[in-house]
Amino acid sequence: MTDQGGGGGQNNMQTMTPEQREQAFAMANQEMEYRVDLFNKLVHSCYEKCIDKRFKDGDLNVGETACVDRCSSKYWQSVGIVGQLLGANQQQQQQP
Amino acid sequence: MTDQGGGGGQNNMQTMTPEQREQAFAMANQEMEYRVDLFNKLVHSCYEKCIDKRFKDGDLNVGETACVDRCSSKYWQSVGIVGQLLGANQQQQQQP
Amino acid sequence: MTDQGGGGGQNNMQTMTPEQREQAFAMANQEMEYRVDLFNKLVHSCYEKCIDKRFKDGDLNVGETACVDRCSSKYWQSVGIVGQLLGANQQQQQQP
Amino acid sequence: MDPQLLNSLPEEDKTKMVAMIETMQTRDSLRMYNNLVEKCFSECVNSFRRKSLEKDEERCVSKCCEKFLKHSARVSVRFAELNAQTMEQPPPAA
Amino acid sequence: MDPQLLNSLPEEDKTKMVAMIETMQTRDSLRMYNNLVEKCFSECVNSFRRKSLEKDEERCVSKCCEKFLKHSARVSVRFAELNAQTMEQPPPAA
Amino acid sequence: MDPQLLNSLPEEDKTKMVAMIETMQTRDSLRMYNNLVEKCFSECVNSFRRKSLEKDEERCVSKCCEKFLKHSARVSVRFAELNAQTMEQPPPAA
Repeated sequence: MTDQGGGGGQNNMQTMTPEQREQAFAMANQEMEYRVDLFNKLVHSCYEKCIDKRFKDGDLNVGETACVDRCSSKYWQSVGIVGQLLGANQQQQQQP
Repeated sequence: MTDQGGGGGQNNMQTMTPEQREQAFAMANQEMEYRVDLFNKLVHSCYEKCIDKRFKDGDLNVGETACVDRCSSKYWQSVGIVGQLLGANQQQQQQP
Repeated sequence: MTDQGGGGGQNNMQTMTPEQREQAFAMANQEMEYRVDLFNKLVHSCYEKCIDKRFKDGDLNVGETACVDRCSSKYWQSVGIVGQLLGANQQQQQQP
Repeated sequence: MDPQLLNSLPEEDKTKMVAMIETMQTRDSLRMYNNLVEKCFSECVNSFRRKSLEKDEERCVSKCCEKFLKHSARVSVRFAELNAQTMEQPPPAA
Repeated sequence: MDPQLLNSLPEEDKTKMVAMIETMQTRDSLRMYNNLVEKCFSECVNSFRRKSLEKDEERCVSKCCEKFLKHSARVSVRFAELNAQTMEQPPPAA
Repeated sequence: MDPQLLNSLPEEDKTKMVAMIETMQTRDSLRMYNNLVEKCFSECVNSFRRKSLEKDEERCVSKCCEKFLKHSARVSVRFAELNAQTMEQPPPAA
């Protein structure tokens, strides 16, 4: 589930069959959707944790910006932890 | 809106026109999406109702498992009740 | 981001290339999805603000109907305000 | 989509557009069904001593569902009016 | 989809249907991953004095994740049973 | 998607990929627009004595919107940095 740069297959699109080409596009599409969804949930989560909802003005104060930076970093760490657990869980389920 | 096994048309895919074939795939796709969404909402709803969020450990205790089983059954019943009401509502709206 | 009736291009579908045609359908699809999503969020928001959740009966009382009407109008105004701010924000980001 | 606009399309495109609209409506109906179950279950079912719904829970789910549908129908009418009003006004400078 | 039904399709359609199911499963797995992070982060991480997770926050996220997966697996079994029960009964008049 | 990777694709695939990215961006922008209205309406509008927004409600919605956009822009920068850091490290054994 981690982010990977293109593997060998993605660079050799000229040598793929039409079905493999379709599948490569479908996978790229799914990866992009995953990243967009991840970003949106990160924005939402740190908005809820850090942003003062009284809206006295439209700027983030010093406390909010520090919180947002640290929240983003902690969220990213959480993505890694959950990713590892899901990977281990999948391996467990595939064992005969 | 209820779950149906395949009707006669789905078994006779060889006899369909290309447009009918496309439509059959689209309908199968929509039904699958509906079932996945239903399952995910069932998981979410019973998680909220039954699971202790203090996470002292990673297992479900006896109370939680009993709750989850009953919650799933009650949720399924609710799906049936809402389905019947929606079906009746649609018929009402289609009457001349 | 505002709702527009068809522009000149949409009426002249006979004169488009296949790629332009595909793009016109994709744009129409996205606009429809936007409007469906807007409507659903409007329904949800005004349900939360106006509807008594005790469900003593299945009808809306006089207070609820007045609230729903005004809520819908206020939500629509908010759509306009946010739309203008997003439009101004985009222009800002595109300035060299 | 504006019915006048839809009818002005060539036959092939009109068929494709109508199919697109129908697919979207079906998908929206199925999503609304699932959302409604989730919403009414959340409001109405709060104890899990037995695996069947109590009579008052069944009644609550039914009333919740009816109420939501009536609410949605009313908003639908207001939405159409607000849309029509916006069409008549010149759009704000974007 | 009913395995019997799937196998009764012509080879070309079966391939297409299997591809559709796999795409849907992958997309659902990726969504579940993102939902799980959001849910467990929300429950477990509430202070932002430093940019790294505290040990107890890491533990909480792990336990939250394990617990959700076990919960989801149990619901999965119940869901399959409830589905099978519904197949045996005549469907309510729609 | 990595720009280097995108440019290494044959022209036909590059066009298709760019179109896919643009479609996704447009859809994400439209969703963000709707989410932002829902979020700021929920925070700012709580009385329904009249059918037009009060001046303070209009101001609240504007400020809410501005604040969210600034927040989102900041997260965007942090997200890019975190992504870049992860690329440099060997990925954890999956």
